[in-house]
Amino acid sequence: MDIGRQLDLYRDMWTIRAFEQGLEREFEAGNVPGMLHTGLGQEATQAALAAHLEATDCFFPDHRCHGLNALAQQRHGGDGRSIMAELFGRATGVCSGKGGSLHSADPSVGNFGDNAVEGSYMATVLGVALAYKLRRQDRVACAVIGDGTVGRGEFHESLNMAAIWDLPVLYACLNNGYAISLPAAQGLASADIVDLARGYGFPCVQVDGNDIVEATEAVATAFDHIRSGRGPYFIEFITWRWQGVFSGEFRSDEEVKYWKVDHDPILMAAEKLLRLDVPEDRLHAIESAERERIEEWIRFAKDSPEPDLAKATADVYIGWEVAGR
Amino acid sequence: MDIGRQLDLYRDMWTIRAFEQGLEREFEAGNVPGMLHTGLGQEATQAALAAHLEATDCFFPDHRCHGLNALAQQRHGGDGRSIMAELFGRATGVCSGKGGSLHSADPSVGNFGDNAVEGSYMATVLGVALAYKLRRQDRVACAVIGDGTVGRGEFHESLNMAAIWDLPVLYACLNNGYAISLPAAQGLASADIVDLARGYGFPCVQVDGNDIVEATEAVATAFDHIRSGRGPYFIEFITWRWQGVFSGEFRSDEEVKYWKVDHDPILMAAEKLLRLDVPEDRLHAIESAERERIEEWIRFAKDSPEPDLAKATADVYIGWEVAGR
Amino acid sequence: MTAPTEPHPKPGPRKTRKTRKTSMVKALNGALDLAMERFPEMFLIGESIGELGGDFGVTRRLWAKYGADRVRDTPLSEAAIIGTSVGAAMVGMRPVAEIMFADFLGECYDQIVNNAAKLHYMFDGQFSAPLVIRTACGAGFGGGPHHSQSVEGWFMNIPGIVIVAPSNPADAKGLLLAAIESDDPVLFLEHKALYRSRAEVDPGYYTVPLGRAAVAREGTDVTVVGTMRMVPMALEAAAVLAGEGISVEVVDLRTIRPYDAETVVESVNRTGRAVVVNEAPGTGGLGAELSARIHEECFHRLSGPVGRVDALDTPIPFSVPLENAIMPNPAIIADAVRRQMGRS
Amino acid sequence: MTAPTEPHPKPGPRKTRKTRKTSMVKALNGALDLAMERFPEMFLIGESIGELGGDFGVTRRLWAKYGADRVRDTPLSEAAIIGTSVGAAMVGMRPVAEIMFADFLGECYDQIVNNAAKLHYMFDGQFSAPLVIRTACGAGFGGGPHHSQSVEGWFMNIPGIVIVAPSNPADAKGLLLAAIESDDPVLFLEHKALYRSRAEVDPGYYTVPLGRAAVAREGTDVTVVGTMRMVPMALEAAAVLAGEGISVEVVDLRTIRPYDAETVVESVNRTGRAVVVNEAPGTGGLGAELSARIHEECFHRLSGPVGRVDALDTPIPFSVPLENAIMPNPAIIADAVRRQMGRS
Ligand SMILES: Cc1ncc(C[n+]2csc(CCOP(=O)(O)OP(=O)(O)O)c2C)c(N)n1
Ligand SMILES: Cc1ncc(C[n+]2csc(CCOP(=O)(O)OP(=O)(O)O)c2C)c(N)n1
Ligand SMILES: [Mg+2]
Ligand SMILES: [Mg+2]
Repeated sequence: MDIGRQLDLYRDMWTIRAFEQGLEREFEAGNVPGMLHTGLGQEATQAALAAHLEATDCFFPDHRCHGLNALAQQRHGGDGRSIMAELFGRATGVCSGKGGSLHSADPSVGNFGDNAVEGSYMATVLGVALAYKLRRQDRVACAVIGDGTVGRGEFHESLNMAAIWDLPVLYACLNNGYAISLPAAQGLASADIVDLARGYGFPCVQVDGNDIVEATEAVATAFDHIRSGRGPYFIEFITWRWQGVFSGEFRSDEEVKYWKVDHDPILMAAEKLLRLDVPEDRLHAIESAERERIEEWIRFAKDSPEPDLAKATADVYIGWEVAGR
Repeated sequence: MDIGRQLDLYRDMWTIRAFEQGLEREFEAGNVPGMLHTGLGQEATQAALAAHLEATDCFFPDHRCHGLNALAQQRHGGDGRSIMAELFGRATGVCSGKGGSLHSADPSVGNFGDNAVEGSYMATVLGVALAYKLRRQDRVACAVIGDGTVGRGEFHESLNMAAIWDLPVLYACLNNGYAISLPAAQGLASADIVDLARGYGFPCVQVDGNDIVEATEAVATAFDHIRSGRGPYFIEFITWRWQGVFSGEFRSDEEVKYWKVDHDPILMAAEKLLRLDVPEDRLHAIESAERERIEEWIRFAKDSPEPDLAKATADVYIGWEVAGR
Repeated sequence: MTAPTEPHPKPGPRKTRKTRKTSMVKALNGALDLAMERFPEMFLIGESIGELGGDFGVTRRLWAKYGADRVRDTPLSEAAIIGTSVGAAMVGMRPVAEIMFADFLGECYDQIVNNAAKLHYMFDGQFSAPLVIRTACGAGFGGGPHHSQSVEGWFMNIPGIVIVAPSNPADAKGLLLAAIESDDPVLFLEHKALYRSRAEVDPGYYTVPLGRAAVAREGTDVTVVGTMRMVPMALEAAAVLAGEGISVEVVDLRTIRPYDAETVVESVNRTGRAVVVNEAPGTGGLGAELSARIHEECFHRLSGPVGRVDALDTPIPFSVPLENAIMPNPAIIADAVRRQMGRS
Repeated sequence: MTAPTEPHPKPGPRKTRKTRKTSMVKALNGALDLAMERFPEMFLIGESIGELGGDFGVTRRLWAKYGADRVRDTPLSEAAIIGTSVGAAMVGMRPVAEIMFADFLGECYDQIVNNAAKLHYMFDGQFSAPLVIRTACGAGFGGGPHHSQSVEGWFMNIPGIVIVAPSNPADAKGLLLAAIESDDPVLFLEHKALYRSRAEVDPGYYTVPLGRAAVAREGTDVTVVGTMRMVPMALEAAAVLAGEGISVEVVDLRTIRPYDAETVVESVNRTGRAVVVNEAPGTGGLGAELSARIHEECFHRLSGPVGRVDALDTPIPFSVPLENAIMPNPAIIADAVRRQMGRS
């Protein structure tokens, strides 16, 4: 992969990291309502997906995909500030504050929104893919799922139906090792999730989700496969999330060190770039620029008004009004 | 397998066939309410299971298991007349007529009842198995499922959980090739259902479900495995059901001929026995005896009273009464 | 083989065939056919709805006419059927899903309640879910606890979902076409005991508006409100009561959610007495909602409390005599009306 | 890392800690601990309920004390969690399942409605399903459309299920122990906004009977009926109204199904006026049921129609100001009471 492209991806990972770190700070300060899951540690996979998703494709982001949601906007002509504002519940958010972290959709860039009932969109993605297929559009419908989500029955219904109908679905499974506190090896019959997916007969690969080059190339291969009409594809990205459960770390020091220092996607990418003689300054400049942009989005979100109260009863039905008090 | 055992199994298959044929005749005459699915053609698998299930084990019969339900009673000290009566909705039925064909439970012989929401007991069976395991009982909890039922999400949730907890579950999958009218090959990503089950890491075998010896030996191996504490086991029995959909046959003449003539479980077993020099009369006598017994059960059922109307409001709650009119 | 697999459960008595009368099954089939012609973005999805035409025959011949792409047989995957429908609807298709028996809606309850019903709202109007979920509900043929339920109570408290429940073939057709045209997700309840009921049905394309009740019989003494199979039962009771000099107005709700309170309230304000009939158990269902609403809106016009006729508060037993014992019937409805008139 | 994963969502304001007062979380935890000691056939099952102690901490320390066999972490398989519980209950175990958020009950709706609730009936009493399903419900912390719902309306029309809904720590403990002792399947609703509420709680083993309401405050002018978070809201309103010379009786239903109509009716017959409060949307939920029942039973004692305070008929938006706009609150309850008194 050429240096330019690697630098772009490096920047995208920083967009995500800066977004999540800024958000986390604001959440801890009590400025962000509800609950928060962050994509810290999983930037490479999200950046790899963002690099291939066209605005006319569809993706269902999971609860850690704020960064992917922002990147999608950015790559398709906008910036991520309305994603940020949504997390603050503001009128300027993509869903006017009605969705929040777990329901930030933006169909104009292919973002079909999270569904906070984990796994449910494994069923929904089939319908989008079916429509693409019936309309002979060479589009991709992508469901981002976690290792925990694999426990849901819809995993089976979805993979089975995608297979029998040869649907253009990409399953992007971010195996970060845990569902809340449950280790994947304890919750799943096979610690290698690909082995649970293989029975359905379409290509399943496992890749290092923290190696941006490997992750990007895997996504490229999958998109080629799907766009050329060859049916579904499953990628298991091995990754790790920084976030523990609640405010506590429950994993061993070694494990934390391995993932946050030795195998951090951004540090790994930086090392590679340095070895390719990219000056360290250049990398620092990328980080700073992203951090600055994110701070601006946060300011924008915080300066935005709360939604108009009329929104509370709007859009329940299309055919009927719902009465207020 | 010795001749005596083969003859026993032959008789058991006739119990099932006579039961279902008698029932079908009564259904067509309008004497059996509701709907009816029969186990005709699948006698070998059911007999093989019945031969190994102790009264202290548990099985969840599917909608074609009237014969298995009757056999279970017979092998454990009763006869099948209260199963027959239940199908007629009578007071003398195992559930006093409240359950019918799809909910004929008899816990005294390990029959935990069908659940007419196909597939739901794939989840329920886990709990029975878990209780056995926690209590250190070397019992087997068996779920009888069809190929169609494999489409349900619970298939995945169940196999996964049975695997991670190493539960004493036998999945007895009767692949008769169709879910109502949908060919298994069209509804499932793999026409070999074992291939969908293998990913969970416990033993999965595919056997000829119409060969009574092969089926029985497969069940024996599975029970050994499970009773010795080695966790779940999956058997796919390849079989075929006589019953089409509604009153129509939708399968090709060749297919019908193959299964009803060349590969019928009872004819195959008879051939084998004849080759072992069992006199034909002996086989006819078995058939006649079973047919006679079944006619007696049918008379019993038809002569039985309708349930007491007080049953309508009984047993909704244990802690509360429900008012009548 | 002559015995049916998953039923064809003798749904209701077969009426003597009169010329040009159309059964509800045929009326629904005709509606689907006309809609499939008119809306290229429409497709049908469900279990054995293709060549077989569905368990009750509602989709018969459509697979041959429109092909397997638009009349899609699925595996036994109720959650995926509804999920697929929602996803397709999100990108502008108009799926009409069949869930074979309403009792199986439990399998896709999450998809209906948390996905279809909330989609338009939670994404601030950016997506809509114009899908229809057709399903066979109701008792009356010994289907037992998992093939007989009235499920409107499962969905009564869910904003965002439309529930339609026709009582006759002509309404069924017009309401189904309106449901398909609707941009909101519609749960379309087809009562098994009405499938074979017959009436004159316009063979052309027409809609019956959602959210509007019909006065099935005019009267002046007591208003009886019901849906689906309760409507013919109420009409039967009304005919008997007419002979006793009691004039019953029968209101057929047709849409259960959002329902036409205006027509109900107007009628009760006129008659001053109301009986609400409902095939589901009494506690917490449609009957409770209607009773509450009528009391609230017509309190000062009512001479006594609204009468209620429901099924008993039990699951549905297999035995036909037991099933009959828990179900409403015309005699019970007539008694409730007589009580309203102080005649019992 | 300091940010929580799946929440710890600041559930309700943290009260200033007073000595010997116990939070609802602790009271529930104590109940589970006492029951686990007493009933060897009991086990806990759910997602991250083990070492972690559950998302809200209700099962904390029990894994360490009772081991992984009896405090079982599961994968994200809600249908299997309830299915497992039903199966175990069928052979005499007493499972207590945790469904992390009540909103996810859609995933196991079939298991609850078609399996647990009907088991005893359809098998003619041969099996019973003595399981408890604990779940965190309710709004008030910006959880958005899938983490905030009041789900009692989903189950109100289901015979065979018991629904328990405590409003305070002492009841919560006694009701949970009664639920565990119960041979019927119980859906046990824990309102997130009450988890941190505190009260004096007897540290020993005691039960509060299922199916019995409590009079949370005595009064003579108007009866207000509610559950869970609506009870403290009603009490707050009652305190304000007392200052205006209006005496409000607050009835805490505690069990929603089967509910204690007797206590409600007795109270309304005394006061002659009623307001029903309910955190769920108005249409077709608990509020409708209570309103219908009170009207039916107390019609001639009522001076006007029963007042109803519900959430608006919408999904639950993420934004806290929007959420507040759809939810009931003490001021709205007080207004409804004033209207009953003709003072508005
Ligand atoms: C159906 C359902 N069950 C449970 C939850 C609660 N929950 C939220 S996130 C989560 C863990 C998901 O694990 P995984 O898919 O691995 O994602 P991760 O958080 O590790 O990225 C759970 C159990 C939910 N949101 N939906
Ligand atoms: C959840 C659910 N969906 C649909 C049905 C309707 N139904 C009854 S039997 C059946 C086919 C089952 O196929 P299979 O498991 O292969 O059993 P077979 O009838 O072939 O023995 C279907 C779809 C049901 N009972 N439950
Ligand atoms: Mg994970
Ligand atoms: Mg089959």
